[in-house]
Amino acid sequence: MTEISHAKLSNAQIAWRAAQDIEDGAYVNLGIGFPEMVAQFQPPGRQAVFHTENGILDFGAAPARGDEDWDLINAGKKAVTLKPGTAFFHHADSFAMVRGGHLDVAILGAYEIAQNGDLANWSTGKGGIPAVGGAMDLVQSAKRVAVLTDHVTKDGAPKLVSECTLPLTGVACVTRIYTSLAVVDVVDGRFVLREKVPAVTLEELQSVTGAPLQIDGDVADLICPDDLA
Amino acid sequence: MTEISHAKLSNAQIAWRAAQDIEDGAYVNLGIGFPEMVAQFQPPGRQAVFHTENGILDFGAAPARGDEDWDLINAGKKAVTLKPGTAFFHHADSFAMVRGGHLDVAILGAYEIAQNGDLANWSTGKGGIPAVGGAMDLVQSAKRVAVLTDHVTKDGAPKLVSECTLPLTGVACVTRIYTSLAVVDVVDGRFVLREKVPAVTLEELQSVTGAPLQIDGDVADLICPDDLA
Amino acid sequence: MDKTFPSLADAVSVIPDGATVMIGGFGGSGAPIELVHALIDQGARHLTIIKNNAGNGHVGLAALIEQGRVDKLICSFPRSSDPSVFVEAYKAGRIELEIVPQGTLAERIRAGGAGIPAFFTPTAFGTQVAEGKPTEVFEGRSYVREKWLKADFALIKGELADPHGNMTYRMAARNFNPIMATAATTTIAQVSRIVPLGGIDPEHVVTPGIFVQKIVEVSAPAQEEDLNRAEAVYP
Amino acid sequence: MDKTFPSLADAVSVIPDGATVMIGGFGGSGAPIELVHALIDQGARHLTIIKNNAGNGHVGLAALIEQGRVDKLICSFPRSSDPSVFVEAYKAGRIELEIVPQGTLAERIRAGGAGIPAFFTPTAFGTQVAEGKPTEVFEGRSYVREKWLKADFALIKGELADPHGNMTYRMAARNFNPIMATAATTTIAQVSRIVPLGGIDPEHVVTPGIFVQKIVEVSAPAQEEDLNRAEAVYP
Repeated sequence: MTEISHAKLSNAQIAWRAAQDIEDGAYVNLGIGFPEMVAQFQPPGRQAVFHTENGILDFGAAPARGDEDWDLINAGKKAVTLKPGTAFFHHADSFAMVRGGHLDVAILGAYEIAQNGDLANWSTGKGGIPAVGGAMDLVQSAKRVAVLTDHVTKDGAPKLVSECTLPLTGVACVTRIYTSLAVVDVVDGRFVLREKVPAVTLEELQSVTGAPLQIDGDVADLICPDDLA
Repeated sequence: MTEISHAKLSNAQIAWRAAQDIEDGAYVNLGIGFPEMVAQFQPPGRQAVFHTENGILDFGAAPARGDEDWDLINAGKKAVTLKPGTAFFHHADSFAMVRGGHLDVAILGAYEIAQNGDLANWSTGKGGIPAVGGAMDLVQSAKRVAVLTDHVTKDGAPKLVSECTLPLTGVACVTRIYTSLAVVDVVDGRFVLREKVPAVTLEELQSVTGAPLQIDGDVADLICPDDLA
Repeated sequence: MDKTFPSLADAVSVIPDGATVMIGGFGGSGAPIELVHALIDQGARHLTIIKNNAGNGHVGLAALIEQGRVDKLICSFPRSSDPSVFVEAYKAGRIELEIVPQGTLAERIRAGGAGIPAFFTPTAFGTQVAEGKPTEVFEGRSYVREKWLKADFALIKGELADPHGNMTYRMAARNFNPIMATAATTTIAQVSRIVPLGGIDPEHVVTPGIFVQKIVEVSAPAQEEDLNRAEAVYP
Repeated sequence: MDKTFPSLADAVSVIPDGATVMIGGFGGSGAPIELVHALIDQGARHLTIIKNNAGNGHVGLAALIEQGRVDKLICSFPRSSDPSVFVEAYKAGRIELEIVPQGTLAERIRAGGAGIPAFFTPTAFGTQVAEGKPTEVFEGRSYVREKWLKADFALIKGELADPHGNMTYRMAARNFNPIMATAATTTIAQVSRIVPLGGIDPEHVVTPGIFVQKIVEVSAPAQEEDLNRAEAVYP
C-alpha cells in the first residue's frame, strides 16, 4: 500500500481535476470544506456561477482577514465577497433553485459511495449529533452530483463500495467520483473507471476499491499539476 | 313586491354598509366591479390596506383619465396608483398571502349564497366560457368572506337559498352577506338576520329569501346615508 | 457567459411545433407582446400555451390563437372585454381549454420551478374545477391535490437584465413573469434595458440569472392595452 | 396603523410558555440576537424553537437553551464550531431534536405561510430522515410527502421597516427571515432602522407588511459571530 499512498493526489489536485469538468456558465454548488477549493481552479476563459444555500448566487472569493462582513457568508459560515452579478434571495427561493434542478453541478465530500450512486456523507452512524444541512437536497436534484474524496478511509478501507453501510444522504444520486487515485463514473449501477493515476496499476486500484471497476473504452491517465497552492 | 324594490339600498349604500365593518389596518381584497366601491367608504380614522391578486398591496385610487399607467393595474385590469407603503410581489407570493390566511376580509359579488355558506359566483352554468380567476382562492382562505349583492335576482328570485343550483365557487365559505335589504350572517349552516331596512317587515324579507332567516338577538335597522356618490 | 441575443427572431427560433410555452403577463401588464409576435412570425404550430388570460383584440396571444397556432390553453380567466378570438376558437372546437383557479395556476407554476411534483390546496375543494382530483383532510380541513406545471419555454417581460440574466420588473408587470422563469427549460426574456454586470443592486434582483437563458432588449415595448385601444392587428 | 413598538421587552411580552417560535438567521447572519435576548429576559418556558442552527457559544439561541427554556428544536444543522450548549442538553435528554433537511425545512416553512398543508419533495427519499413518511412516484421518480410548519411567533431580523411592516434585509442575512415572517401568527421584527411610510421603494420590498405584526428598531444590532469571537455570555 505504500506505493499507492505515494501515488495519491493531494486534495488541491483532486479539486483541480474536478474544476476541469465545469463548463463556462455552469451553476455550481460547492460543499463545505475541501470541495470549496474547486473555485480556485477554474480553467482560464471559463467562469462558473457559484450558488450557496443561504441565498447568494455568484459571490466572490474570501475577503482579506479583518475585512469580513458576517452578513455576507457562505453555507460554511465563511465570509465571502460581492462581485458584479451577485444576487441575494431567501432560503425557499434558494432551495427552489436546488430542488427544481436548476444547478448544473453539486460537488460534495463523502464517507461512502456505492456502485449504484448511493451517497453517505452526513452521519458516521455513531450516535453523535445528527446534522444534515442542505446536502440531501443538493444530491437529489442537481443535474450532476460529483464527489471529491480520498480513494480510501484513514484506515485504508475502500470508500467506493458495493453498498453503503452508513446512513444515506441520497439514493442513486452520484454521477462522478474524483478520488486521490482515479476518476470514476456511476453508470447503470456500476463503477466505470475513466481515469487513474499512472503510478498505480488497474489491479492495485481494484484492490482498494470495494466494488468492481468496469472499463468502458479508454482509461486515461489522471495527471494534475504539481504546483497547486 | 313594489314596496320592497322601493325600500332597496343602492349598490353604493350596500358598499358603504360593508365598509363600516372593516377595522383599521385590516388587509382587504375587493372583488372586481361593485365590491371595489367599498374602498370609497372607509370610515374616518380607519385605513384598510387593499390587496390585489396581480401583486400589489396598499395601492391608491384610480388615476385621472389620461394618467393611467397600464403596468399599475388591479385584478379588474383597471388603473390604480401608488401610495406611500405600496409593495409589489409576484403571483405566487400574492396567492401565498391569500391561501395562507393572511387576508382579513375578501368582499365579492354573488349569483347565489346557500345557508351553509356555499357561494356560486363564477359560472351561470349556461355553457358560456368558464372563467374563474382568483375567486376560488379568495373565498376558501380569507379570514372573513363577505358578499355584496342585491337581495334578489333581476327576475325577483331569491339569491339567498337553501342550496346553490349553480356551479360553486367555494364550499361553506361565506361569513356575512350585505344585501340591498339586509345584513345576514352564516352561522352553523343557517342564515342569521342581523339587520334589515326598516321599510320591510320580517315577513316580507323572508318571502324574498330562499331559506329560513333565523333571529339570534336583536335585528338592527339597516340605515345608510342617502347622499352617497 | 453572455445570455443576450441581438434579435427576437434569433431568441425564439428554437421553439418547435408542439412545444408548451408559458407567457407572462396579467391582462396587458407584463405581457411580452414583442416576443409573442416574434413567435407568430416564427411559425411554430400545435402549441400548448399557459397564460393567465386568453388575450384581447388581435395582438399578442389573441393573434397567435387567431393564426390557428394554439391547440390548448391552460388559463384562469379566458373571459375578457374583447375576447372574441379565443371565444370563437373555443366554441368552434379548435382549441382545448383547461381552467385553473388563479392561485392554483400560480402555485402549480411555482411548484414546477421548485421541484415539487404535487401539493395540497384548499382552493376549489367541492367545486367542478376539482372534480376527479385526489382530496385529503389535514387538521380537519379538506384539500385538493394539484400537480406542478412545467414548460419547454417561458416568454417573459422584464424591465432590466444584466448579461447573466439577473432581472427586475416594472410595478404590477411582475405578476406571473418571475415564476414562469423558474418553470421552463428555456426562459426567453424581453427587457426594456440590458445593463452591464453589476448594473442591478444584488438586493434588488427579483429573478436571479439561473432562471433565464436568453435575453433580448426591446427598448420601447408596446403595451397590449395601448395596442388594443388603437385597435391594432398583428401581423 | 402603526406596528412599531418602543421596546424589545414590549414586543416579546406576549409570548407564552409552550409557544412555538421560529427564529431567523443562518449561523450569525440575520439572527435576531436582541429579540432572543429579550425573550430570555421575558421568561417564557417549554418553548419549541424552529431554527436552522442550534446556536453557538453562550448568546442567542444557545443562551436560551442554556437557560433550560427550550423543550424541542426543529433544525437542519445543530452541529457547529462551538455547539456545546445544545450538545450537552441533547445528550442529557433535556431537549428533543427533529432533524429536517435544510431545503425541506425552508419549504415546510414556506408552505406554512402559503396555506399548503403538504407537498412532495425528492429530498431525503430512501434515507433515515424520511422513515415513516408517505412516499409516492410521480413521472417515474420517488418523492417524500412533507407537512407544513407554522409557528405562534417568528422572531426575525431586517434592515429597514416602515410602520406598516414592509421590510428589507441586508445581504445574506435575508435567509430564513422572509419565509418565517409568513408562517407565524405573530411576526416580531427587529430592524436596524424604521423609515417613514414611503421610505422603501415598492419595487424593493422583500417582506410586504401583511406578514409583520410588530417592529422594533435596534439601531446597532450585535452580530452573533462578533459576540462569540468576543466570548460573550448572556445574560
